[in-house]
Amino acid sequence: MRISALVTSITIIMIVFFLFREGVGIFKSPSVEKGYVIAVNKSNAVETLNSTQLKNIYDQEITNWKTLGGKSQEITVFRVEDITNYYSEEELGANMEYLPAKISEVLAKTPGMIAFFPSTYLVKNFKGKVLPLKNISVANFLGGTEWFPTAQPSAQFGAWPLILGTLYVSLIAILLALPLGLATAVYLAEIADKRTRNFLKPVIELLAGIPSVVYGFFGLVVIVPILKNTFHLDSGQSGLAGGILLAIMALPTIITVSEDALHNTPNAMREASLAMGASKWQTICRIVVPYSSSGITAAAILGIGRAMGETMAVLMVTGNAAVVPHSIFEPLRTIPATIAAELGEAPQGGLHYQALFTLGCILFIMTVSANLMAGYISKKKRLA
Amino acid sequence: MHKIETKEINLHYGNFHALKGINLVAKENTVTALIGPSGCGKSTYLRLFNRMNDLIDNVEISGQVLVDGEDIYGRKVQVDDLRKKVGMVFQKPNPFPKSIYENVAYGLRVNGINDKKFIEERVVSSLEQAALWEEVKDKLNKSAFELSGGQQQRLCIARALAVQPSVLLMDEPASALDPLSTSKIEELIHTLKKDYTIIIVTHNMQQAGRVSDYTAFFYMGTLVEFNETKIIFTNPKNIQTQNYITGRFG
Amino acid sequence: MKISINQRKRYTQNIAFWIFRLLSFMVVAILFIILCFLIYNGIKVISWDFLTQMPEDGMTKGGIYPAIIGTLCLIAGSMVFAFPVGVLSAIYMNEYASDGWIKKLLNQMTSNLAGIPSIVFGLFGMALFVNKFGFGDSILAGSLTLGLMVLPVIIRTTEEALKAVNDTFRHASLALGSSKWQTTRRVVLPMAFPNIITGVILSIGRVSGETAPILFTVAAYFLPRLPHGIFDQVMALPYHLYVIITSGTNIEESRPIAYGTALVLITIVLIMNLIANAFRRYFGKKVKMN
Amino acid sequence: MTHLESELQQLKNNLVEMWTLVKNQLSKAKEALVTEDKDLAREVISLEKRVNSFELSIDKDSENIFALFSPVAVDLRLVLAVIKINNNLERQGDCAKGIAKFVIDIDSSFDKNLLTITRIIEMFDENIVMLNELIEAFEKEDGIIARKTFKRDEFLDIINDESTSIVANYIRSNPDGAEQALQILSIIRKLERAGDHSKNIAEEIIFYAEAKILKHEVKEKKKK
Repeated sequence: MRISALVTSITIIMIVFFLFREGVGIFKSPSVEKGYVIAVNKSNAVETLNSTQLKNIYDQEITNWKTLGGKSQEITVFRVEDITNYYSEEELGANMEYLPAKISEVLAKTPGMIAFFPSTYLVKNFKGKVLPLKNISVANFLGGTEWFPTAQPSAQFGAWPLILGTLYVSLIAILLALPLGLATAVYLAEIADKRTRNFLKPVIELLAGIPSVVYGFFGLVVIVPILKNTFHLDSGQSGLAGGILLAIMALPTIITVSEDALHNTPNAMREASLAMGASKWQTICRIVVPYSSSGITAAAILGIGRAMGETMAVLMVTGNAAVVPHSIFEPLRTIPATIAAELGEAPQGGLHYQALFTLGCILFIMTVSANLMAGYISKKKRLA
Repeated sequence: MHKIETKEINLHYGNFHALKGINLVAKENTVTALIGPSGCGKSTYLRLFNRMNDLIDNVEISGQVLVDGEDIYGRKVQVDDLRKKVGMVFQKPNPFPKSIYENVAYGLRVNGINDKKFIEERVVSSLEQAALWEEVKDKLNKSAFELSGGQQQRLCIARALAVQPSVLLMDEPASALDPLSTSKIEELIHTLKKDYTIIIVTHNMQQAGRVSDYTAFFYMGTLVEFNETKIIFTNPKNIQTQNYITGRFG
Repeated sequence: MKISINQRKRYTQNIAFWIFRLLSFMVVAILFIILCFLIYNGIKVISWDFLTQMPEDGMTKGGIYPAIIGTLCLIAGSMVFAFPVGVLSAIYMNEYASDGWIKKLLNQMTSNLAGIPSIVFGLFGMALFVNKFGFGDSILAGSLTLGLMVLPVIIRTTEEALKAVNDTFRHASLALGSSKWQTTRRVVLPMAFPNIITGVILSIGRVSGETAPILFTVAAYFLPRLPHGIFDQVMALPYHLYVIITSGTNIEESRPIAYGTALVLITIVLIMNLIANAFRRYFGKKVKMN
Repeated sequence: MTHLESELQQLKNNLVEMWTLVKNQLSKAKEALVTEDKDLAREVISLEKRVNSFELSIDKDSENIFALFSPVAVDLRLVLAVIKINNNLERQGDCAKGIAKFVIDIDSSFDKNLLTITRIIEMFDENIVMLNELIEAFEKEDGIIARKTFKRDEFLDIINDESTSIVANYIRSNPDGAEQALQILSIIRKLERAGDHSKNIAEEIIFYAEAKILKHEVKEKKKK
């Protein structure tokens, strides 16, 4: 019995352990997929590169080594398949058996060249210089604005747009859901008669019971087209659509928790206020709501927590563009949606896989801290 | 004209006949105590006077409740106005989660008074009347919850006084307090009598004896005996009353 | 002057109350819109064949039989795990553990577990059950993941149920000389049972609707056959719905099937909710009468 | 001042008022005896009704205080003492009335010599002093002042004891004055009784002020 009681604790500890074990791994690995190397000409002064620089080089955004602290020299980008530009097929051999040697050769010949190729092609007396690459830093991961997990040669793991997207959608959701949820909670707890209450309560519970994938479906076939037509968007899939959907999904949480908080207001308070000649409405505004404000705050935070973790519905309606969103009408992408969408394609143990686990860690931290905060706030008031 | 008068009051909670034909008169500037065993209807009766029973579903009332000769269950009567005229203090101290000052000012604010100076004067005078001013004058902006139980109850009295009622209803105002606070509240009731007509429900017969001029003994929804407190306590006419006040009840 | 203040108070109150009433009914309206929409579109698709046939033609035709069976398997699997663990854990926390830091910790852990997003459970399930334990994508891995996810629901409702049992019954039983375990088993549990079942039913509803945790632990994209054992993959209703909406071979053509699937899914969840509600109401009254 | 305190103060004030009245009754009775003023004696008799009504009202007030305030400790002793003092004072009032009655009934004038040899005036004065001291002791809640009464009472007892033989001698030598002498003796008895009442009052004051019960002790002393 004691063991089963400990299961929850063990589970949490294991979740933390596995999540973080896989997730932290990414900070220990260089920004190039395992099994590949980056090499330059021996005369090149540049000693190391990070993933952003690498990406910019290959996107031809950096075209001169000078920018990276080297000599003023044009950068020549080289990928394995480019070898045919330098050598004929005969020279490479029928089965490409001379390819490694030729890579080494071309690198030695061209001073401004940077090459990306599998490490199996690294010959013994390699004439180029293999660049040691910087590890992905925490700051880069959190602050990076580009998420291209499958980019070659260097995958970009900038979680910033995802974190922002998650917060953004949650914020929209809570802004929509809080007034509505609070109003409903007040109505249920203070205004409605017993019959209305008995009707509304189960309805709200049902709202909580609908699976998120069904919400997503509904959002996709109803809300998205409506938004598209109303605001004349290219696609209705947007932060707003996700926000609306999450608002609906967060409603039950907000309603139930804040209704509980309102119920915690002692009846004596209400009676005292009414006995002073205050109207019911004044009593609600001035006594009941302020008294339960901490509970309502807790409800809002819990709602945000729920919204942040919501996966399927968001995945289906937000359009999944991993960019920093500029308006609520633009598509965006949240952390859980990213995990759900990409984990299936990420090879186990690879950089991408680890990156997704890191995202999981971030999400875990965000939601757990939201929960702890909500618990702390509601507890604090109870002691006062 | 009497300050308060009820004529043939009957009250039903659903099928439960809670008050059975109560006739009672309370004179101005007197304290009337309502005593009786739990569930006898005394609190229900008290709540008639500021229509707090309206908040409960399924309540039916017949008969007349007159305050200053006006039937307070009449059509024209506005409950808010009535409740301004008839203040109430509850069993447990129930200050609002606001500052001491705001607690007292609450009644004025909800009744649309915004004049700061006026409110301040009224707050001070109410606290003085409630014999609390000296104790709280330096911490008016502190939370009301920082006060002791007895002080909180006096704050609640001050809060009720701030809207200048002429009648004060008290529902076991000292039952949640320690003896010292209790005696302070009792003293307060005694002094407030000069300006207010007070009706107090109490479980404590000694308290009824100490504070009231008139005592009404309720039993099972009926008014068994109503008379001067001295008479009720020395020579009750009704054997039930005697049994109750002597503690031989049941 | 005074009358105008009162009138103003009354008008404000009336307006405010109407707004609140309106907003509340808006919440109800949202539910009804969603339900009506799904029922209206889904009812046309539902038939006996739809429920009992295999999907065909890249899921554009045929039924959802394997998905239904898969969901049932997952429900059963997760309950086999979560029910005993959850109930025992709740009994321990409520009846045995003394009020100390252990109980506090357990409580905190349980509420934290409840707040963890389902996708994190999915990640965890994949890392631990699928990869580390080598279960692969299987009913076992999926059930365990789902089971862990609903564990807090079961613990919480069981705890509530146990708390609702009046202490006098416990004391009475203990006073007769029965041991703590006997008391728990013969007195407390039978009285708490209806409410515990309510919790289980609610968590079944939750399990049947969750998608994120099964994405990487069990769900098969397209598998027109029934599972052979607990190490087999299955289709599941929510994932099936997700797939045919977003990444089926022909999204437009499989739309009707999506409506049908959504309706079936929502019906299961709603029925579970209704049963739980009825249970609670029926037995709730009985308890009050005691 | 609390409600109870003011009620008790009222009670005390009433008692002191009655006390003063009784004291005045005694001194008026003395005056009437000495000056043979029958009108004054009649005044004493009519004022006795006031004493009686005082007694009733103080009793009623005490009862109310018991019923309404359930007094405890010093308050309880006060009300208990008040009731008993009230009772004793009323008796003293009766004594004064009885003396006044003698004054009215006597036809001839008194033999002044008799008044001197029986020391009856001294007894009157002693009684009045006792009452004065007791009022002071009561108001100051002072047991020491109250204790002075015991000495004075002993003095009264001595006069009383001696008076029998003095009166007997007087009658032997003065047979015509026998009736008068016996009446004087009755007055002496009454004054002695009044002294006893004062002593009781003193005990009540000590009980009220110090919570000491002296009765038993005193009685034993008396027996000796």
